[in-house]
Amino acid sequence: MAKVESKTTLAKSDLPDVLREMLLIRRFEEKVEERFRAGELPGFLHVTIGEEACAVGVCRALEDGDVIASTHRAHGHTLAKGTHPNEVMAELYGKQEGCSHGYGGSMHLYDVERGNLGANAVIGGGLPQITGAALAFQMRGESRVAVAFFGDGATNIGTFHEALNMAQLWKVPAVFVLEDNHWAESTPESQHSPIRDLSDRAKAFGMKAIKVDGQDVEAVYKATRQALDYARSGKGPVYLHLDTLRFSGHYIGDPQVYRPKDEAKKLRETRDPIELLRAKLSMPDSEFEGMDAEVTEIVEASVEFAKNGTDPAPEDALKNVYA
Amino acid sequence: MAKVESKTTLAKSDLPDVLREMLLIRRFEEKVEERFRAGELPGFLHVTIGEEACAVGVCRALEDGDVIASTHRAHGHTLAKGTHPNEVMAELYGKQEGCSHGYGGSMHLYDVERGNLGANAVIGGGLPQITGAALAFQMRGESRVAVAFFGDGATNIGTFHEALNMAQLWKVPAVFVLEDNHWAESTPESQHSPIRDLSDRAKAFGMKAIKVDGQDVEAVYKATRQALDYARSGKGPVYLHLDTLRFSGHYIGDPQVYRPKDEAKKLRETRDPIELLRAKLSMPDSEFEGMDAEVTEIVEASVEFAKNGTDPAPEDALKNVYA
Amino acid sequence: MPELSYREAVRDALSTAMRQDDDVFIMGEDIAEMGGSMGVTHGMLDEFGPERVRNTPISEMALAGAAIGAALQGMRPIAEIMYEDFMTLAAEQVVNQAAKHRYMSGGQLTVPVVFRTQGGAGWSPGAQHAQQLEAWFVHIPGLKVVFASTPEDVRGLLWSAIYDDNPVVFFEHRTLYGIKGDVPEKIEPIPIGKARVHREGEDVTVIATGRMVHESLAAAVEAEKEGISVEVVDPRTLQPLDEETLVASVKKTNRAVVAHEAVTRMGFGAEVAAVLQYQAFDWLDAPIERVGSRFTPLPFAPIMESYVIPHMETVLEAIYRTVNKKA
Amino acid sequence: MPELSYREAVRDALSTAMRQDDDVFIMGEDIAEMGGSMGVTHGMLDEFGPERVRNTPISEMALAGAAIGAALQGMRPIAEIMYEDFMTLAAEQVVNQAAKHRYMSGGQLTVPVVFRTQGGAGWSPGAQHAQQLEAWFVHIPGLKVVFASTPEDVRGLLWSAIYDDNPVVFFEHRTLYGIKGDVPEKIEPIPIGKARVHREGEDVTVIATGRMVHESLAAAVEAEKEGISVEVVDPRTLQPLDEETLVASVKKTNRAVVAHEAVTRMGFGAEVAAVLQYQAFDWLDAPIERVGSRFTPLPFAPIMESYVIPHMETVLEAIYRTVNKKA
Ligand SMILES: Cc1ncc(C[n+]2csc(CCOP(=O)(O)OP(=O)(O)O)c2C)c(N)n1
Ligand SMILES: Cc1ncc(C[n+]2csc(CCOP(=O)(O)OP(=O)(O)O)c2C)c(N)n1
Ligand SMILES: [Mg+2]
Ligand SMILES: [Mg+2]
Repeated sequence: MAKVESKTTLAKSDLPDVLREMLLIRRFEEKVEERFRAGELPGFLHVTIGEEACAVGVCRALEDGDVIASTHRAHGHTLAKGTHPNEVMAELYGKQEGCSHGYGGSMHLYDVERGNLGANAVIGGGLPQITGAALAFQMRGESRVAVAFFGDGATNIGTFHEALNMAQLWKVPAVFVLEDNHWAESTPESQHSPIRDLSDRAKAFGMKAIKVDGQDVEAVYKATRQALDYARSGKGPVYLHLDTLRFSGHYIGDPQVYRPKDEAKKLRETRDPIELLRAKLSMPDSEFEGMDAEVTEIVEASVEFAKNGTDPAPEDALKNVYA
Repeated sequence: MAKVESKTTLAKSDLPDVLREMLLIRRFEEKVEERFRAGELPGFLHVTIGEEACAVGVCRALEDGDVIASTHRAHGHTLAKGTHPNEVMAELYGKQEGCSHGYGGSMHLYDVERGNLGANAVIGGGLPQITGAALAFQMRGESRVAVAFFGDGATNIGTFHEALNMAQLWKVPAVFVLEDNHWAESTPESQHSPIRDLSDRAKAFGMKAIKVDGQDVEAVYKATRQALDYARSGKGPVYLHLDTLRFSGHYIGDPQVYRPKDEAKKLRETRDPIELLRAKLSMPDSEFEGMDAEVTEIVEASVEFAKNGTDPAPEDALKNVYA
Repeated sequence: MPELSYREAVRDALSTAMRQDDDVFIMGEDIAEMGGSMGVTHGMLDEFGPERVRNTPISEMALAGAAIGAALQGMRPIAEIMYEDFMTLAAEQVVNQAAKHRYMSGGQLTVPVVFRTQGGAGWSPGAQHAQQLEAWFVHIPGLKVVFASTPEDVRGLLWSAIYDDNPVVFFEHRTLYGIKGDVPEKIEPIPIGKARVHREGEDVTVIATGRMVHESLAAAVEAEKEGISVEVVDPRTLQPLDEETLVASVKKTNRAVVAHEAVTRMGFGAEVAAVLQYQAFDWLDAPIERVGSRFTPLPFAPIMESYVIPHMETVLEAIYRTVNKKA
Repeated sequence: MPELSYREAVRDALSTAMRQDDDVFIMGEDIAEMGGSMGVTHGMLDEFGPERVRNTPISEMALAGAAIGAALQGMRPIAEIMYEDFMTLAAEQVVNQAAKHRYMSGGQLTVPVVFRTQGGAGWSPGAQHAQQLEAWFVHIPGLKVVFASTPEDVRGLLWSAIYDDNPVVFFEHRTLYGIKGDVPEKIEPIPIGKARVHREGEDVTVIATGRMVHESLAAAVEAEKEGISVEVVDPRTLQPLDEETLVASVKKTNRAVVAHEAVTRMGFGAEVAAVLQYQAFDWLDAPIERVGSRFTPLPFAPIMESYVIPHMETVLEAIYRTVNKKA
């Protein structure tokens, strides 16, 4: 209990580390964009630039034993949940050393040992499974929480409704984290949702909702702790609404014809979660640059690691279909 | 416009006719139960005893050109929407004279000419189609409303969520009629829904909700008019919540082991929509009995009609698969 | 050997597993107080309580998905989908999630879940309550597919399905719940992937599933009267498929009929026919006959319904065709 | 004859129909400003406006269902389901509703709706973005199923699908959008139910769909070098299936290969093989070869993905097998 109490807010001394983590995700994603454009990465990729505080704030707040389900926009969640950048990058290169051993790819990052039950390329696809994982925790009397990430666009799909409804009905220890970046691909929220505050979705289930600024990593952390404590104590699931921003295109290569040219740029100037924390910490430029160099090196190394990774044999494709 | 105004409430003089209609449905359903038990009716049947005021109150309020989609509990809606009892009964007997020509059966009653787009044996199955029909009305600038019936149990299925969400997003002229009888088969509302007032479902979409006593046919009619007017005038869809009661088993033959033995009986004593209207009208017993005899005769005749109907030829099964 | 109905056999497998293993539980619509729409779980609420005999809201997708999620945590849930037709609502979770998690994770996850469902016509439920969709799931790598036709098989196979570490789609047939049959005293697991030769014969092999096993056995008796010796084989598990047994049988009889209640077009019989013509090409003395429902949705009127679905006579006609059509 | 890409051909059919007919409109996710995830509807928003090129929320079930509802009112909606994998989410509406309304109503309703979708591997999207599920819909009476492989065919067939009074599931192949081909000046409807003989040959018939038509044509050129004359036939519409043309071809060549990208097991090729062995039994000199994806979900790593899906070489090997295996 004491341990839980003490983690209700982030310690000041932890904040530089938090900043480093967000910066790592940022640099990782920028590198992924670069390597994709260089033609090195196959498949279909979505980066989380602008939303780093959500991934880091939520995952930092989790206890050992808690599990997550991620989305198509999975790199940040996976890194924040503790998977080494080498393993994430190796997966994007389709290598055996990748966190899904080359079977998954960007939209299917897994790291079960670290409680990451996997990213999902089907919108809403992971949500009922989080309800089910939480149900297992409840039935077994385990003090664990299951956490699902999803986007604003996902609040329109039936899977979302059924999964949250069931979770509330059975009061399972789950937290449903809405990363509300106000876009579903090219579709602005006003075109995909009839309501202007997506917290209202929770009212259909009578679920406790918490809404915070998703660009403020401390606020995200704090709200997540609150949600986790609530869920863990048996009061039922929580709907955690993070108000965030997508600075990049929907996928890498998206020309964003549907979006005012300078919208993202302008938002970035005032609402960059990394800059906001950096300012809050009044971190001297030199220190920030040192940190930046450090994470950039990690990211560079992850590319090297990935490129030197082992290609699967073609016949490896026949493995893992059945247990 | 004047016409619409004048129909906002039921004229006193119409009430005996309303009573007759409800009584017809009641007697029809009782006869169906009887004939089923006699082994004459194949398939899977659900009667609407106790919920007659919903069917009659809603359907009376509709204008020509409005359409409905019904549920597995369809006999009442179909009769109230104007299909002759002969045709409904003939359908239950699988005859060519049936309103679906023997292809549909109890859970698939259709009468397209009368605006009945069909009953649906899949919970929630008809809802998106009502959104779509209403969209067609909107796109064509037609002053018509599309109406879907559904039960409390149906508010748990993704189809419901997606269909209502889309309807509200596009502000189509639809009315979604919840016949809340507080049971989904054997599952009481407390076991299938996390919220105690199912009107709250509408909040997830920001949809206008109206709730009334579903045992009071005048109230149902009035609320429906209000909903229809709202939808027809382009303001968007309405969620019409009718609080009602199921006096019978879920399906014919249901032993209702899950339900306190005298629950239905007690409810019937005080909340029977037919008795309530009869009392309101202070209808003399003799008049009521005359009416009863009249509708009973219609129902008897419908059985005769059905039994004398034409059996389809086996090979007729090959027709109507494609247009 | 005790006698059990098909319904009781399913229940026995469920209850026995739940008695011995806390990780096994069942969830579905109206399975608790009501005992399920087919009465399969009747009485189980009393023994196991509402946590483990869990009524769910009408949410096929979430019910399937929640079972998957619990399975990912090492439980062994059985999700009951009331009618096979509603598998269409759970399809995303079954096909994109349960079937693929192990693979997409490169072997990190196992998904020991069973999706029990039932269907089948012959009682005029109409077009949305009796489809047979087993073929869909046979097409999906990562799933196992079982379709049992007798009390003994349904019990032994359900047992194996519960303890299989893979997602299993388990089909029961609505019109079989009442049939009775001898079962071993103690549950004997039946391996997934082994066909059952119900009846040996020399002239033609009938490969049948579900209700059609019984219709085929009856047809075999009729054919015998005409001097035609019929072997009847039930694959029992459609995925994996015991090709060896099927092919061996056809290499012996040189003729094959495949019978199921699902629509013939693109039904499971197509796969069996494709396998047999490939592996037993030189042994076949006649084209492989397919027996299944005619190409229509299910009509309501009993006269039409009976015309659409296959019966003993339909199998018998196919047997006659195949023995006359000598190569 | 103008040249169009497959993508432009789809767009041309859509736009032309929308120009001539107010009842035709298209709805789907991100089809407006973005022009769809495959760029098919690029530019159409400007011409037709947001009502008729309608972005929808991520609600595959309701989007399919709303299209059905509008079709019931006599409109001719085209619902775009972004990836075939998400047809699992719309399956209930497509299978239980669109396919059955006419039948269940005894002929009162018509459902002139098109469900356009696309899939296909070869670009490492992983297991949930490239499945080929056409076989599922071939199994459902009441649906028509189209799978076009060339710009000319996709345009003429989409036109026919839009004006067909039945629900049509219309498959496009992701890797074909860029291919170019001549098309008639004016759109010529291509009848649903007519196969296309792409290339005449004497020794073996390859029946192929989607991407595999092109792989098969390339294989035919290779086989020719070895003195094997290959006929290549694309059924184009899987339901109704032009059995006549397929059977006639096989009666001529006496050998058949069926090729599609979907998993072989329970894939469309099973149905074709079952039909051919039945109708051309006495003409077949070798077992019918089936070419399809191996029995795995789609792996991400390109090396593995390429191993799983079929290519020109896979077809060629099947051709070689069938000509060597002389009866
Ligand atoms: C069921 C389904 N439909 C459509 C898609 C295609 N798709 C991928 S991401 C996306 C938008 C998701 O929006 P949101 O949930 O807000 O997440 P974001 O991309 O903004 O992080 C869509 C439509 C999909 N993956 N799954
Ligand atoms: C998708 C689906 N799941 C399950 C069923 C089986 N079923 C038929 S009626 C019913 C209960 C419906 O409850 P409600 O919506 O409240 O309607 P009511 O029967 O009370 O009128 C169920 C579960 C079904 N028809 N469709
Ligand atoms: Mg978003
Ligand atoms: Mg109810």
